[in-house]
Amino acid sequence: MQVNEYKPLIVAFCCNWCSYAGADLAGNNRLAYPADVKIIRVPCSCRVNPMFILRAFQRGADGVIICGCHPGDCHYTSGNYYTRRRMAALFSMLDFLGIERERTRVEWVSAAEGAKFAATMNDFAQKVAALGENKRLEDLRCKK
Amino acid sequence: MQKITREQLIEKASELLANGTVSCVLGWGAGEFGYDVTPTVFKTAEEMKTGFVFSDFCGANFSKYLVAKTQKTEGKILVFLKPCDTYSFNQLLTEHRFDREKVYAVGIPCEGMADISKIKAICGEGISSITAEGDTFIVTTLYDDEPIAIEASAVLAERCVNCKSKKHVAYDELMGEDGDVLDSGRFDEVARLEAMTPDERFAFWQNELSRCIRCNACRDACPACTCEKCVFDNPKSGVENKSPANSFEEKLFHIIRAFHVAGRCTDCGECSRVCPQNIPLHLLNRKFIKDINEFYGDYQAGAEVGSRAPLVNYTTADLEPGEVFNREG
Amino acid sequence: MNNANETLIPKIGVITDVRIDTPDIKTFRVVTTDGKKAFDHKPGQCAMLSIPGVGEAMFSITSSPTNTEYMEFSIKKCGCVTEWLHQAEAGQQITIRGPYGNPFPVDDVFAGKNLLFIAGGVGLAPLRSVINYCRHYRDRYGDIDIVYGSRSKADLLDYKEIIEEWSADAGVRVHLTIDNAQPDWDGHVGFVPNYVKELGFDTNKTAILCGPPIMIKFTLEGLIGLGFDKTQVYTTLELRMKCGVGKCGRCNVGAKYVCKDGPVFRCDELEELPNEY
Amino acid sequence: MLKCSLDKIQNLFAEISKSAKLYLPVDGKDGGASYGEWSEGVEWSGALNTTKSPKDFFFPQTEDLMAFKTAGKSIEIIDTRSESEDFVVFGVRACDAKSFDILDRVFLSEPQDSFYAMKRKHGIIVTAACTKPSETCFCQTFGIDPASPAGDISTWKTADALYLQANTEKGTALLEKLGAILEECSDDAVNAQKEKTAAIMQKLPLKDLNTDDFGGGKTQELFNNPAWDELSQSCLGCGTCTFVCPTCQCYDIKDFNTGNGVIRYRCWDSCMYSEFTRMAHGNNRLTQKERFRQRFMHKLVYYPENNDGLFSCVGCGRCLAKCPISMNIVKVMKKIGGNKGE
Repeated sequence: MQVNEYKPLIVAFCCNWCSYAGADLAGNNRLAYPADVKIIRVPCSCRVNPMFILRAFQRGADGVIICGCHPGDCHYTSGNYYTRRRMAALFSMLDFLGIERERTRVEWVSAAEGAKFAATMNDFAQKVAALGENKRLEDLRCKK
Repeated sequence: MQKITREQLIEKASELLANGTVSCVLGWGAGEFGYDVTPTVFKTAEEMKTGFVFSDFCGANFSKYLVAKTQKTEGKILVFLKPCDTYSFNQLLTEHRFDREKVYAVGIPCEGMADISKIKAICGEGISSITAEGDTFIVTTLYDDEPIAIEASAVLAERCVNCKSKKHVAYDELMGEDGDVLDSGRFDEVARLEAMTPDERFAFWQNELSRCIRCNACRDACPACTCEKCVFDNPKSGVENKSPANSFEEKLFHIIRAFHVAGRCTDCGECSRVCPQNIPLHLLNRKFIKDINEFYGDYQAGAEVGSRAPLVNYTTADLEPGEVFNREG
Repeated sequence: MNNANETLIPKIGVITDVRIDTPDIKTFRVVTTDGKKAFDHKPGQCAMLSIPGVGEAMFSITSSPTNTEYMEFSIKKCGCVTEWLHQAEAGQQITIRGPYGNPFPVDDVFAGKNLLFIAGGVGLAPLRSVINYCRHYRDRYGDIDIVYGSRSKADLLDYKEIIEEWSADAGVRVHLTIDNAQPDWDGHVGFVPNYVKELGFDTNKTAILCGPPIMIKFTLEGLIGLGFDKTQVYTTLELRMKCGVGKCGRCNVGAKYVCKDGPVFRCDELEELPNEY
Repeated sequence: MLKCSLDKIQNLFAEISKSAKLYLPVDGKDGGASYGEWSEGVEWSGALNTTKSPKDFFFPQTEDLMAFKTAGKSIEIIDTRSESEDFVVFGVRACDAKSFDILDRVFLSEPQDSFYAMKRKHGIIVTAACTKPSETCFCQTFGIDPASPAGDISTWKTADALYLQANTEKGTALLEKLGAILEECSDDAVNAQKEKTAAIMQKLPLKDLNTDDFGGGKTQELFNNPAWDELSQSCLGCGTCTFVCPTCQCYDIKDFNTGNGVIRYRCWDSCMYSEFTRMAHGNNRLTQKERFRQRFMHKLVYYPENNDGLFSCVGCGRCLAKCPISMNIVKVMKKIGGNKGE
């Protein structure tokens, strides 16, 4: 019997100034992380509107992670502080609705932290894979 | 039962209309059955004598109407505000949604409003009359020979059962005595849900939200939803949809709506009051309020004019999103 | 079941040619996938065009019914669907359904009459179908006057056709006007309603009006001033539509549905409708 | 007249559901009733009516019309319609049964709407007479007798039995299948119930509301009535009245891009919404007053003008119960019609 290994689809919103460069560094250093992590570059982690996250789930993401500069290092001074508050509230709300809390995460990854980026993605992908497909925030029409 | 009477309010309004302080009165208009009250603008004392009511069914929060009415009206508008309405009033002022100079706010005490559906659950359809006597409603119906007596406390609207405050936070004039901020159990239901397993919570919300017909009443009645153009009305937003096609769209709308008012919601409970499908929408808002209180310190939207809403604020030592869950153990 | 006719399900159309008329108006030539005209129509009728994923919208058919090979649509860029169409190239498939609405009464009421066409801007699009129909059956109609105005010379729709074909026809008089003077324009300058008054037409004509609501309002007043009766004036309305068959309720004005009972109305019929169009 | 004793009603439901899906009003956790599919143990709600009307069965809140596949410049249209199966809607009240006639005139008039027609063809409507109308009921204003509901089969529930009578071929065919559970009986119990209900109807607070001031041809007279300003002044512009209304039938057609193709679907729409008539070049109903007026003028003037005087309201009272600000068609009729109903 053939076993189809389930690979989760992960959307990673990465800030242009730190995390996207961090992802680049991970690539340059040939650090492996799952190919199913789709990176979307945003000017700042604070650009991520809650709607983006829900849309990612709608279109088939199994997990969504937001990566930004470390608090205090935001290119725009304070963007990631707002992200921190917003996402704390939003993720708590998603959890309140019964959506698995392991499917969402915020991580601070600087441009120098290629290794952290790869490790974060590996860990996140593993946790999401353990949960299986996203069933609770799915739009069935998109699965056809 | 309300301590203040219709006659006292008419007298106050007549006086303010007569001395030119205000040019009109935003009040509750009588309906067909004694419990169906419509927000109405009264221009004269005579109009009020025939059409104005104040009863245990005057739940509508007038604050939001001020946004439109103050733009259209010459002179000041007299508005009667219950304690919970004053929080919305302040929040709208904080957001510069209307001109304070155009409003004359009279704070009135509130003993909690009744929920007609709770009354009907007890005595059925076919209500002929409802009269308040002390702490009891005397209800006559088409089908019962004897009037039915109902304890007012048994049919109190959900939001009034967990009233957060009897204190008026804004007024030009106060009628009756001011109350205090109450130590309500308004987060108990949220806590009960939090204690459930994720599967149970999911099942709970799936069942509740699946009834949504997307009539937008929750949004349109909400004093915090005063955007000129809502994202859900914008065809270019990609989420403009009239009816939820499936459970995803039901969740999308309610999560985003609750998020858009998070930190600004005063917990007035209008969303749940107006929902034709009786979805407990206020629980979503209360979850945000409870979280914000726990994460960033107690904050009551509308308690004072000019306060900065928590989600448009930060400190460098804020909790990390990941810690939100670890905290709970 | 799948054989059952359903009006909401369209046919596939192919854009075979795109002509740039003015800076914001293009004319699209549409046929079915087998190269034929999608359906027969009468002058003044409309069709629903759509691009899957973008939306569906109602457009008047600009080409004359006497053209049996294809249909043309002159479309101004002003919303989602039209913006998308404007970037489409020849060969692009779209969907098409129709025809919808009532046509101009070209074969009965207009027969034997002198006709006065008055159009503003893209309002010429629905009239072009009627004008060309009447030119095709030239002997059925009396004199034809065409008053057409737009913002500038560049904004005049079908300018080449107007100058080369319409103006050349016997018994057809074309009166062009633009809103503001410009160096390469030696014709009339001014708004259409005023121009109509200046031209001072006889009332032995049937007038057909189309243009922006404000132009229609003032031109109608002008015509009445010249002695025209409202029963002599026809116009065509435009409201938001979705179904095209009088069911979705969007274009309902009074007891009429513009998609089904219009879009062509005689001005005295309009008077009976509430002023909501 | 046939009857089924109430203690066998679950057997009746079981028998019906052998040949067709059976839907009936069931009590929800929120206190309201809604239509649900019957399966063993599901009880018929005792509520007067459901929060949402049964128009959903024929004109669903959202409904796929077709699908598209696009590739480069080409488009493929996929007809997603399929033959639906027979289903029974049980426990429909007289007002809602009448609403199907009103919807029929829209959707079944030429050109027929095949989506609606298909469901109508396969739907069997079993109505239930009212015995305890609410104060918000005013079906008699529109000539509806709640004690004699229409539908394919009419039923009357008494203390101990359910009485059934077929009105159409579809209904007769269904009753024949249920033969074993039903027994022949006289009309006496039903007639007694009808009389009792008729007496109650005379006690309803809205019994004197009438339509004398409305109907086709009254557009100019009513459209410019100054009372529209006052009536609409606190309308929130939500769609509650429209969506709970059994006769509101406006819809929107929208496309949804799934990522693999496009689904074109239709969904309920409301003339109360600000963007209902918004076009690229403007909006012909700019304020809530105009939108509010449109809804009531359509029900009370425009629709009857096009449909032989039939009003597009059945007096079910849902909007009276559900409007967030308690503004409704009764208040409109009393004010605009100058009819105080006293």
